[in-house]
Amino acid sequence: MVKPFREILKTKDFVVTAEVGPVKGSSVSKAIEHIELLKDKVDGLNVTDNQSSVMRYPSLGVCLLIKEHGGQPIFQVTCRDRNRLAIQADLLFAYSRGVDNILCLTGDSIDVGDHKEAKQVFDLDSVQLIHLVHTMNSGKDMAGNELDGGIDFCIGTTATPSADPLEPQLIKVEKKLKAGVNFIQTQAVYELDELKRFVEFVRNIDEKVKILGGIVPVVGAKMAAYMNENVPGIFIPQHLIDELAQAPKGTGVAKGIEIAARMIRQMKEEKICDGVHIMFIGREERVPEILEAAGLL
Amino acid sequence: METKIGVFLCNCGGAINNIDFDDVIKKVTKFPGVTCVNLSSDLCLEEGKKKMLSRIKGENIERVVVAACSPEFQGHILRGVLEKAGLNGHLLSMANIREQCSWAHDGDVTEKAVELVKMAVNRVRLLQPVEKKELPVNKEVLVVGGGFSAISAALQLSRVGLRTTLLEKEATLGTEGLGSFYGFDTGSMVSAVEGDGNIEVLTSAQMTEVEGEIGDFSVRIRKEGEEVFRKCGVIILATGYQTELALDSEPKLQAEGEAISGLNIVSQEQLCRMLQNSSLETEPKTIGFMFDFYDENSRFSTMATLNNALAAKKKWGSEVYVFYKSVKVDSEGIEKLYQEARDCGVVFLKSEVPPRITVENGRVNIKAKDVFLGEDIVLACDVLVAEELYLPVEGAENLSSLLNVRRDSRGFFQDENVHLYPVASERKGIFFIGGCRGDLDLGRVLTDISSVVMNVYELLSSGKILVEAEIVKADPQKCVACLTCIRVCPHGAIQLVRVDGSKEVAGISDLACYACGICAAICPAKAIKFQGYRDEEIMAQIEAIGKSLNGRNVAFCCEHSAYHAADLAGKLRLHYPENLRIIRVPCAGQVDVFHILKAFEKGAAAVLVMGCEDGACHHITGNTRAKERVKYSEMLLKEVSVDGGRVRMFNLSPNAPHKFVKAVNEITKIIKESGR
Amino acid sequence: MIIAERKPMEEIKQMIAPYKKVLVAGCGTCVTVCWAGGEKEVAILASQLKLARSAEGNEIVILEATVERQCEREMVAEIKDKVAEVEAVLSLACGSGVQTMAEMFEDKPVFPAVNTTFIGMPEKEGLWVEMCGACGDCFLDRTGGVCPIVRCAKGLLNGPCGGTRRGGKCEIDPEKDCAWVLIYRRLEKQGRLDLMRKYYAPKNYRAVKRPGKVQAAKA
Amino acid sequence: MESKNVLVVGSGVSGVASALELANAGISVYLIEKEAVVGGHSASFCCKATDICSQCSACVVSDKIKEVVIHPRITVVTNSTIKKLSGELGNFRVEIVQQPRYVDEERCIACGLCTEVCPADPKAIYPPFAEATPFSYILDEGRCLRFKGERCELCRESCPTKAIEFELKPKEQELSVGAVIVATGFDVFDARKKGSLGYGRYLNVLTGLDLEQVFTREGYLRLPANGKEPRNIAFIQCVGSRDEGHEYCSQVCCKYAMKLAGLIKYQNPDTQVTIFYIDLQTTGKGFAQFYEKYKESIRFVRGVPVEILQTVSGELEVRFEDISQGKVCRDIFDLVVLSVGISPGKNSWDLARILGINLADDGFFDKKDSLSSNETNVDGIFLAGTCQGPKDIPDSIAHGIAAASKAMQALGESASQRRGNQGKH
Repeated sequence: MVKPFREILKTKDFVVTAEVGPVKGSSVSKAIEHIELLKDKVDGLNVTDNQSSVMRYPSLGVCLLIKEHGGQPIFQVTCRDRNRLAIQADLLFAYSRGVDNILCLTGDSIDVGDHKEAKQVFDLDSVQLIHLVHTMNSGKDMAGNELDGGIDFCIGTTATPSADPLEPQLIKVEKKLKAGVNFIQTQAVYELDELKRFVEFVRNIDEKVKILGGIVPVVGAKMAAYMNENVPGIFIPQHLIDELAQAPKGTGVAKGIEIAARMIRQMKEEKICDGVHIMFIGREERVPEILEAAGLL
Repeated sequence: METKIGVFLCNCGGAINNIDFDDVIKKVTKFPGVTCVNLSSDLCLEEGKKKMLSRIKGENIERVVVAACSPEFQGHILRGVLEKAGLNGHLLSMANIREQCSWAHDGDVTEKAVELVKMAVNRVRLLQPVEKKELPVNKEVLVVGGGFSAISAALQLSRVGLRTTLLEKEATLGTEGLGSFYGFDTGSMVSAVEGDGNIEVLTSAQMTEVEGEIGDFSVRIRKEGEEVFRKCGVIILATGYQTELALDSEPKLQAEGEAISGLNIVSQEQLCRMLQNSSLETEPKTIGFMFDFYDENSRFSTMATLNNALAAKKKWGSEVYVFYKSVKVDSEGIEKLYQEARDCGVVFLKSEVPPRITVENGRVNIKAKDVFLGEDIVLACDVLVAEELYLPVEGAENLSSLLNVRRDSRGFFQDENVHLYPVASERKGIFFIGGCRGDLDLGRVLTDISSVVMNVYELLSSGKILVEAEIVKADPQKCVACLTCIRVCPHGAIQLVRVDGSKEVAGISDLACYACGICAAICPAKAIKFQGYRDEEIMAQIEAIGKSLNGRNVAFCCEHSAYHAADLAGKLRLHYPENLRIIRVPCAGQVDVFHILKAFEKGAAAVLVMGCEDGACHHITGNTRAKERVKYSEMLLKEVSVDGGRVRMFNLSPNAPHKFVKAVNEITKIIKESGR
Repeated sequence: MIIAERKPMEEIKQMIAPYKKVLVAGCGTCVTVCWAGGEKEVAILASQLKLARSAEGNEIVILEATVERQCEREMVAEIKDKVAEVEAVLSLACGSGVQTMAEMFEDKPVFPAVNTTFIGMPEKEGLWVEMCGACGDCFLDRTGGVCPIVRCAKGLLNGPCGGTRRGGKCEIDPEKDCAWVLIYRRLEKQGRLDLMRKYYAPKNYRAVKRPGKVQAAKA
Repeated sequence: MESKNVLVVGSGVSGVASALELANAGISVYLIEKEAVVGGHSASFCCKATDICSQCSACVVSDKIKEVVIHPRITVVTNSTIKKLSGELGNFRVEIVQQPRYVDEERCIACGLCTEVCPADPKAIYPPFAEATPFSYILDEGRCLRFKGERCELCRESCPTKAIEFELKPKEQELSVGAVIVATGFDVFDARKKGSLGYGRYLNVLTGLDLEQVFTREGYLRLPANGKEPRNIAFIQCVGSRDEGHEYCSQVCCKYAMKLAGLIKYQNPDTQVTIFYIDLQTTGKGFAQFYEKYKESIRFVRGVPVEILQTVSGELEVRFEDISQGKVCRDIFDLVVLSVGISPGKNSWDLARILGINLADDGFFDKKDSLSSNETNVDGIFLAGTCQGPKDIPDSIAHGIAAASKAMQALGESASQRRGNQGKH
């Protein structure tokens, strides 16, 4: 019996979560590999929801697999593809199957994805979604109707500590905190000072919420430049790009892992935040190396 | 009943010998509306005109076509003939059968001549009269600035009886402009201003808002907190320049602090103050100057240096060393001053690269490689008068947007366009003089001042200006007040107005309008009519262009450039293909995308739009807009699978006949190759 | 004002391919101001179509007309004679203009020659930007006069998404400003940031029941 | 009786500018020109635009001439010079002499028939340059057989408008004007005086003015010697400026040399161009940028050549001291252009005597004081343009306008003066 994530957050002093990206297609074998590989090495596994607006196997589907294999799923829900009816329905279903951690996000724009002509929904935004979950936790749906069997989600959300300008982002975070969240998994961070400043800000509003610093390893200078250009909310500083550029050919990934590990150690040792959230998109199988190097195994 | 059109042909006393005029007459007589066709050989002479006049009266002709030499020679005089005959001068249309037909081609060009006459006949049928009108103008002048040029302009304007208001942002009328030249003083002038009844002085005052156009500007001014209003007919900007020490960063750091104390590394102005200071405890024994290393455009530094170096020699007897790259002697008397300085023992050291400057215990070390000696020289001096960059004044940007006038690529007032020099702006009634428009020496500044007085006198002295009323007009019924014309007018001649209190529409000021037609060509509602160049009139000419096997090439030629170049080509008998049909336009910017399409619709093989050289448009943006429209037409044509290469923009100046012929041959070649 | 832009030539040619006599009808209001369907554009399109057809050796006769507002039956009525002469109408008006035409001349095919894009304003000569989504529940009082519903790519009501680019640009277009950054700056300037800190519940997206209808109060 | 008319002497660009401004201000103007055509030097200059206007202002000249000849308040008198002047500001009497031109400019319609029939070789009657105004044919006494005593009348017989008359004698007339503006312009420095540079001896050594006129005439540049396209061209600056007897900068040479060089480069980028100079005058509106644009593609050498020799193969060997390198070098070019400077007009001295105005020691007319380069020692006589000192086209135009301004101001005051006096008596 897995300890509820809510408990882990309370008790563990450095929480570790990682991300699993569903595949395009119905074959789940790869997903299962990743789950098996990671479920005991991390405290929770996030499952992305049509990440970067690219249509994939559903988040909820993989969450159920994680459940089956005795892992701790964190169900990522974006507002892009479902209106308020669809979202509520999915929450009920997820909870009924024991998926009880949710990460509330806005979701990338349709324009960055592979179905550019699709109608994007955004009936709700992330703050409203958090409120919605609370409403349902209290046994009602949005329209105020009683639920026959309520739900009780451990609620998380995201934030971008390195946004520029930062203030509007912080105002939104403040709203999310006021709405009430148990944990924050930040977007990728590359300047720990930015993370520090962010944690400070959050603490002033809510000292209980757990903050997991987001880590997206970068595996090469070109990659970094590309991400800066094309991946929303990612800002890789020049000094890291230079460091990567100096890495000898073919050692890019290793270098990326080294940098990631270095940052995670620092997060932990300097108690910058309450944990780490590792997003090694498409390289889930190498997450253990990071944990290893960061001394988390 | 149909309007009576009289056609007057002239064979130029036989100079036009490759046109069969009998044949022309036969065909032209058949054109609808043509009631009489006359052939003469001397239309440009008095007797010729007399005959023409009597025919017009005798046959009570209502519209006139003259087919002869280029309208540039006789056009204006022939208009006079019409007016003598009681017709409106605008009811004349000319066919250029000499320079652009007979002289431009080999062999018989009768067919082309007939077509040119037909174009003119079709056009004249539609022409509408344009009345002349005198409009009143406010005779007050506003001069912005209180320095040398502003003051002298005001004084000279007063001499010709024009009242001015001087608008100085400082608290006193200053010596701005001459502060860096020892021995020059505007004190006497300032007192002259104060004693002059024609001049009002507003100090600590700044312009905050300007409305209206030439003859009727209303200006909002903030003077020490409160608001003042003035109305004036003309605005003159004489806001001067500012300078900035130019030094490599390294010594600059040390320099600044000391420079303020006026000791060590100083500006020309600081040096002048030292020279004026009779109680200067220590006079510098060695002085270094430098210029032309950081600013190629260094008249100011050159002149200030020569002037002040001599002064220092004479007053203090100091040793003076001048480091420079090129001495800018292209101003009156500077070469002599340069030699005088050398004769007085000022040492000039030419160096290709800026000297290295270091400051040690109160002395400035200058290290440079002298090009003549070919070796390094190190000089320690008490004072270095550093090179100064000559820059636009602060607030120039703000002023230019207030007045809606352009600045040049270095930020000085006045666009880089030869047609504006010396003192004009692209807006009638707004002028620039002196340092605010560039690095000028005193002589040139003085010339500016006298010039502007002349220009202003011409505009205001009589209190009224004669205009051709409503030659360009926005039809209030059709105008949808989209503001496009207001945004595109290069002369700031259009404003929103209320026609008899009803809806707001575009109002084109007859005073400020230069009749370029840029607005007419872009109006999305086709609400703007330019008499003589209305769509109907352009279309009528295109309609007349017959289809022949190889089609016609239609050239819209700006009358300021290409049209004149074509005439010169004729004079020089530079031949080009006969299938070219020239439509004269006031500016390439008047050519409408839809005119171009129509030309193709009517069977043109190619369309040329020919305007002034890039940067020399009489209407500033006309030729660049034309370029854009040609590109746009290309796109539209490609959309309907017409080869876009068949519409081309050419830039040339009026005195470039060879370039004109080259362009025509080029397009002809393209068409041949495209096998049409 | 309603902004539109002309449809691709191919599409237009397809629409009128079967016809030999067509009326190109402009509208003298919004689409004239945004250079999409005024008298000038009518003339250009007409000329283009004639060129296209004669290139195909399939000549077409084109009539031109522009009415002040194509969304007014009475004004459209002014050109009914011209409509009667032709086999089809090509309208350069916004969607409502096209439909007014279609409704009035039921037996005539009426085709749209422009795409109606949005309600907006000119940013500079020849450039228009979207300002209003006609959502029927105006939100501007809370956002310093900047509409997050259309000027934010995701129409968010409670602040910027995580995708905002450096310098406050939009996730989907580095050229466009992030609406929420604009809102922040405006409210900060006015000292009204508290408005941005407020939580806004999910919007009523049914404020206008489609098809929309507005009944003016009877005088 | 006082006259408000103004006499402008010289129809170069500055004279033309003065005349236009005055006429537009309502003042009647006599514009007299000693040559057969209006426009002076600059009317024969070429357009130096590349892909963009190079601001040489040559086209502005043709614009202004066009205006002047059709202006109702301007009377243009060509072939004329001043013989005598008397009176004072507001009331001058001027006697002018008009040399016969044998071709009546009013009647000549430039048909060219006369040239066709003229038996003389070279033709004795021919058209002026294209931009010339009036564009009426010129009969050259020196060439005409009739003036050599023969009984040829072919041209007169061929003329359709009876424009040609041989029996013309010089005409004299007296004008009464309120002020006189002297705008007699300059003479180009005679490059032959610098024998070592080979001008006049070597076909492929031209002056800047020659080059201007080649472009005006042909539109492109070919080697005078063999008609081939030049590959390697040298411009030599300060020929007749900034030296013994010319203690001034001509102000135009650096600009026209660089602009012509730019034009040559534009027409054929492979052509090598070298400019030998002492000090580069990269000043004036828009010119610094122009220099920036070309300073890479044009070779600039500090140092002015002393000698040019023609090699056996007909190329030109230029010997110069490269000051920056500090050594004497020799280079081979196939064309050398001497950037000849502006010299005082040859007739300045006579005119000065007739008008009673001073000449400065450099030979240009002397200005009254440093604060007015338009006024002279004689009230009511003003200076415009290069007759007062070197100027480029824009400066000449500005100076012309300024002269008009001063003349107008002076007339205005003399008038009010007089009224004042009448009041007293």
